[in-house]
Amino acid sequence: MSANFLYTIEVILNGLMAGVMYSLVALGFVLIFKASGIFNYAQGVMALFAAMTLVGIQQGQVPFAHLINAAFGTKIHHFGWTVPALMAILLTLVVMILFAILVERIVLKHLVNQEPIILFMATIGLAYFMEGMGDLMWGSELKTLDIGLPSGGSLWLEEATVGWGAEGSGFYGLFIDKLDIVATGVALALVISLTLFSQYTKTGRALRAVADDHQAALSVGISLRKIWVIVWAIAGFVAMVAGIMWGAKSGVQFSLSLIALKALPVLILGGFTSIPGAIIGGLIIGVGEKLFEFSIGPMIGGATENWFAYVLALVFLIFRPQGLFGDKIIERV
Amino acid sequence: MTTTQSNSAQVSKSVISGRASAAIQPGEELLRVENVSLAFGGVKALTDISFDIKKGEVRAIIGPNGAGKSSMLNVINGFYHPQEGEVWFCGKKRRSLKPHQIAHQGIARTFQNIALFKGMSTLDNIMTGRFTHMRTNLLMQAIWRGAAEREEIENRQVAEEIIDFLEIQAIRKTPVGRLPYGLQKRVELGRALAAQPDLLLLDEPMAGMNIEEKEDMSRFILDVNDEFGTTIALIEHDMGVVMDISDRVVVLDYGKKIGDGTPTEVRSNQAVVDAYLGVAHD
Amino acid sequence: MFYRQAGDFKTTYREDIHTFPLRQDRIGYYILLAFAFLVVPFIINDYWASAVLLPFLIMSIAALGLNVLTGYCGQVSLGTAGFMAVGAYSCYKLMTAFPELSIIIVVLTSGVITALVGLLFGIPSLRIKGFYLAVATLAAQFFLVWLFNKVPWFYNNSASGQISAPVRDIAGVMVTGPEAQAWAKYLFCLVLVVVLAWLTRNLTRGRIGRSWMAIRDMDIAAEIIGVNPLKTKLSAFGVSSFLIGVSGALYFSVYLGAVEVGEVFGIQKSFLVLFMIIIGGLGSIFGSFAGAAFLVLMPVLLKNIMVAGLGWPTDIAAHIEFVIVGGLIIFFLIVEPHGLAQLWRLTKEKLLLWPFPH
Amino acid sequence: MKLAKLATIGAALAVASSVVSTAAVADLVFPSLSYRTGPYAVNGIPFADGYADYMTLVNERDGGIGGVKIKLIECETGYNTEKGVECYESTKGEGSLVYQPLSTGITYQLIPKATADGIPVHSMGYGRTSAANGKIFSHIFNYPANYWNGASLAINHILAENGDDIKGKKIALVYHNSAYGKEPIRTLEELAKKHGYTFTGIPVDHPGQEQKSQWLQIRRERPDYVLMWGWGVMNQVAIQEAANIRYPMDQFIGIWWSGSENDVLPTGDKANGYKALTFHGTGSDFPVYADIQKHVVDAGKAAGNGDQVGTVLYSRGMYAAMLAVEAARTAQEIHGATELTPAQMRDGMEALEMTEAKMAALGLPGFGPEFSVSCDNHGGPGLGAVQQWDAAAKKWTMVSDFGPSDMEVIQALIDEDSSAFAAENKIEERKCG
Repeated sequence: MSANFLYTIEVILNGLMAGVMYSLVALGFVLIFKASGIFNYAQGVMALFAAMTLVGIQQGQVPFAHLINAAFGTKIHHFGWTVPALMAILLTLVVMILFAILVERIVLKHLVNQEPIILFMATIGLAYFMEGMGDLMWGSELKTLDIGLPSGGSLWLEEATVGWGAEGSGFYGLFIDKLDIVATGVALALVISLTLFSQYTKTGRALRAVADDHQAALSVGISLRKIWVIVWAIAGFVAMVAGIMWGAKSGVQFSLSLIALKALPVLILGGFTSIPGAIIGGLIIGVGEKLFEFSIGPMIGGATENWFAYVLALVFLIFRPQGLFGDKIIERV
Repeated sequence: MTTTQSNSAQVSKSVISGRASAAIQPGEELLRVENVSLAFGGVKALTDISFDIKKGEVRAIIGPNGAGKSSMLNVINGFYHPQEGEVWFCGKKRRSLKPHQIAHQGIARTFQNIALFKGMSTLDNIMTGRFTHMRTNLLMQAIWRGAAEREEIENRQVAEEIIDFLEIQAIRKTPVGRLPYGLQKRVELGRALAAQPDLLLLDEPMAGMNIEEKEDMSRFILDVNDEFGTTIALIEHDMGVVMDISDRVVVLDYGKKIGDGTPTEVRSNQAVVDAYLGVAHD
Repeated sequence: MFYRQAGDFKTTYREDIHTFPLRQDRIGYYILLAFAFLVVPFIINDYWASAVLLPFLIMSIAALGLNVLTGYCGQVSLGTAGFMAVGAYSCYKLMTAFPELSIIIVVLTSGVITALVGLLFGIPSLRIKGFYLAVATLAAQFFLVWLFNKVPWFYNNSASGQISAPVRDIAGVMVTGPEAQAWAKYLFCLVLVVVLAWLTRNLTRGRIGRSWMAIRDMDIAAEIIGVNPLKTKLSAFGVSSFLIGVSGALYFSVYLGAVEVGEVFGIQKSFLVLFMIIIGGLGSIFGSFAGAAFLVLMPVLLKNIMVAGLGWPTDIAAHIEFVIVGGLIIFFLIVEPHGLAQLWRLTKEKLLLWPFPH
Repeated sequence: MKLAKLATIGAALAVASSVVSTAAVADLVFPSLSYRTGPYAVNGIPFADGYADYMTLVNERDGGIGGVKIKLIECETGYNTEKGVECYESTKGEGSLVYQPLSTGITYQLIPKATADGIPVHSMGYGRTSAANGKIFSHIFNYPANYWNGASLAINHILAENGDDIKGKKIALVYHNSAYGKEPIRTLEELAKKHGYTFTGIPVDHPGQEQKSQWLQIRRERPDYVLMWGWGVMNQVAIQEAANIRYPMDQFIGIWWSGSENDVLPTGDKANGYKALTFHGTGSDFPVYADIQKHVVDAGKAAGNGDQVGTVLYSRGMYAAMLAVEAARTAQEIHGATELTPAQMRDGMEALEMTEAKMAALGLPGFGPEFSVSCDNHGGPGLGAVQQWDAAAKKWTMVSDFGPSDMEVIQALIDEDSSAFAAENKIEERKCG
């Protein structure tokens, strides 16, 4: 096989992997939008906050240490213990559930039945708030996230495919990052468990009912407030997973919150209300932007991925204004 | 009710008079649909419908739920384009036009579910109804002094006359979202009237009203028709009202025309009676 | 008690459609204008100009522009900063290509160029609605920033890739460049702000403004009344982009003087302008100003109180600033979801009735 | 209620304005436009700590400069241009002697503003490269090295490793797709003509969390060397991706803003061997650290947690402070005054001379290159070194001396760019000497 063909395959393969990473972020948006019609601007900051909390707990950091030191002249930083990764993840989950409860109590409760744009605005306030709060709690220094995830190219795949290239083409074998393989597994597990949860548990069914029709759900006695807490907690969990996956590569730092921008084109493409849409949208965006950068990028100066993802989504939207899997917009007179 | 009479008398005829139909005499044909068929996907909404609307009459379209009444109105005001058939307006065959172009030809309508501009006041809603009569361009609007202001004031006078006519002076500056249902319906009628249409389409103008409100609304409809000679086509469920106020009635069922004529004729039509009594179609 | 509607009768429609129907409002407005024009220029210093007033005035224009599109016409856009960049780069190219051209003409032409670009990106709005459109406008944002960064022609092939504003004057008074006096820059922006706000106000109260709002509130009904959706949406995109372009041009030439597109006109700025109009009040001229004031002044104020006033460490103050701004946004939304403008209206309504609440 | 609110706001504004107007004359004022928050806080914190700690040290140990205490005013910019302008305006009235803008965007803001206000700016290893031409940029200094020096230093390092022959070699540049990242391209292209290597530029869009395409391209094309002009999260991801594709780390060379502990730590052991340019020493082995420990950290006067002491960016902040202090000392000597004005400070910076003896006396032997500033050269000689990451020891080690860059090529570029700037802004060239 010609090297160029193999490179294309490699780009597509890696595009799919990148797409999975985008989907992980997009999932959190979809969950909240589906259940409450809120476009949660704070999703990216939630991922950052969760990852910071995870590292903070794992390394035994004292929350608000900087603030306490400044106020009382003390010099505390760490408790002096470390927490096993799994335990830290569970504790972070507890924090995210607490967070969901607080969001519901303090913010959402007061904004029931408001227009979407106002709820969107509230999540912006939330994003500001959490950004400041996260830094206050855990400091804005770079944190290395180490929960034993693998990284590096898969040697096995490279060796298995190195012979595919023609003699002298200098083909190395196909490249895939092991972290991406893990991410794919995690995404798969997430989607399956979310599907099982919504199909086979009482809470899950209630969740779907709310997503379909708020009023109807209320009339059969489903507590909207409870549902909101659950959804936000799940979204918090998804945010943590996204934070871990992205943070493993770059360390945990402010920029982690910017991954939300990578999820937006995925959302428009897949539709705000569809979990499979988030996955497939992510894959299309991932492959699309990588292929474009690979084939056209060099001719027009490169670094096209940011805008191309949006343009790709835009083109799709012109033909399907509700996204690939979004609920069809029906206009009645 | 007496106030209605006296108020309506104040409205000058020139205010709500026709324009494109000036050449057409009352009693002559204003609009005609010819063999109109409309389908969504495979579902037939209208099949081979033909009828006419004469200038100056109140024409009712009735039929059971799902008969295709709203679809018919949507065809007339250009929201749907029929796959087959023609629409003739003012003696000319109409090309496939967009709804906003049709509005400029002089057709206005109200909606089954109130379609007011919720963020705007009563006055602004009615002023928006004057849209087709306003001409000043963006630049003139931006500068305001001069042409735009003059135009605004002229049209404001018309809008105020309609407000007086419909007795909604007190809610002039209230955001329509805060108004009760009956008043919203009235404002919507006002907005449609503001366009000074040749043909006014009313989609269930009395749905959800109590008897008193229905009486009010019937009076307004008749007044509009009497005083200004506005041609009206309306959809209504309340048979009593329809028979009282309309000159001629078209009856649709399952997208087909099953009756056409004066209220008395229609009432004695067996097919119509069957449709309303729910006789099985076979 | 002193704020009264009573006795303030209108006898003509012309009076009734006045911007400030209440005489007291009108007087307050004139006093404010007089203060802004006659007093502020004499007491302004570099700090007030550069840190507070210039960003406030210029961002107000941008907020005004976005409010036309989003608040009045209902088309949510996240491409604001991209369009500001169009204004800024048009301004730069015009300033360097035609050094003799008056800065006023340059700034306004930049607005016109931006309006044309805005029209282009407004076309998809006919099919795409709501949040989908918002995210679609991000395509404009990212593409424009990429373009200005990538094509050297836009920054005259300078090695640094930055654009910097040459010195320009109006009747001998410098308004751009480092030597320009604070008062001159301030007055230049103030005049533009007042004129543009007045024009926008006129647009929003007449035929065009009502057609925008009609499209916003119920596009189908609007169409059946005779409003052409494409024309109306495009006119909103055009007017909005014009204002945003002017603000971008001023942001570059008068306020910053040197700009790197990715940093100054990044996606964060787009969000910031959107926040301004939502906090200030959608579909309100006053709201555009209130929102810009809130988001420009509040951080400066908080910082000055915490760092200079209370002597807290700068980083803790910065974090707390985020917490407070975020908290305030949520607080205001809970108190009054429709923004500061509505809060202001309700306060006035209460004042009108005070001290007799019923 | 409303009045009370207004009153509060009014009072607060009054506080704000009064803060601005109070100017202390008795101290030597050094503003620090730090960024301890925002997307680049990770890098801003150690720099700000180093800058502040050294100033504190001079105050505590020596009682200030020439007996006059230093007053450090920290102002948070969040690496944001608008906030930087606010910081500049709020501190310039307090007698600020020299600005370290610490961001490309803010530097470009301050070049005309500070020049007009007569306050010198020291953009050390960043900002506008052609500001090295002192004849045109009277108040801007960017000694001891700039980006174009950096590009040349990297090529020189490659030359040295290959016996001065790199004809036909492939060198790629992974750069932040911004004005900053594009800085070295021109120089690298010029040098490619001279040395006969092929050059490829690979841009990464901000913020740079996703670099698959770029690194797959590198994996395909296998350049002999990869240079990097990265910033923030882009650095960490690039180094991680380079490790993933098993790119030889010792052929991967970053600019000094891509060469801190923060950039390599997330990648762990696999980052071993990664190189970065530098224009100052690093590590805690210098005598000055004993003083900092004693007078600053132990005295509880450290600016941050104290956990950044000895890191690369802390060292850079400290180095910047040291150069500022030495320039102030020089200014005091020239003008025979202890209290300084910004104009005098500028003269001091222009006459600054760093010798090995001077650095040794300060407890920083061999910490930076020897250099001197002059009226027409504000950029110094452009000396720099290469450091390499030792992942096992978790520290950077110097692998070269402070060597020269190719000033022949660079000076031509500087002259060209600065005269273009002068023409566009109608600046007359100063007469020097």
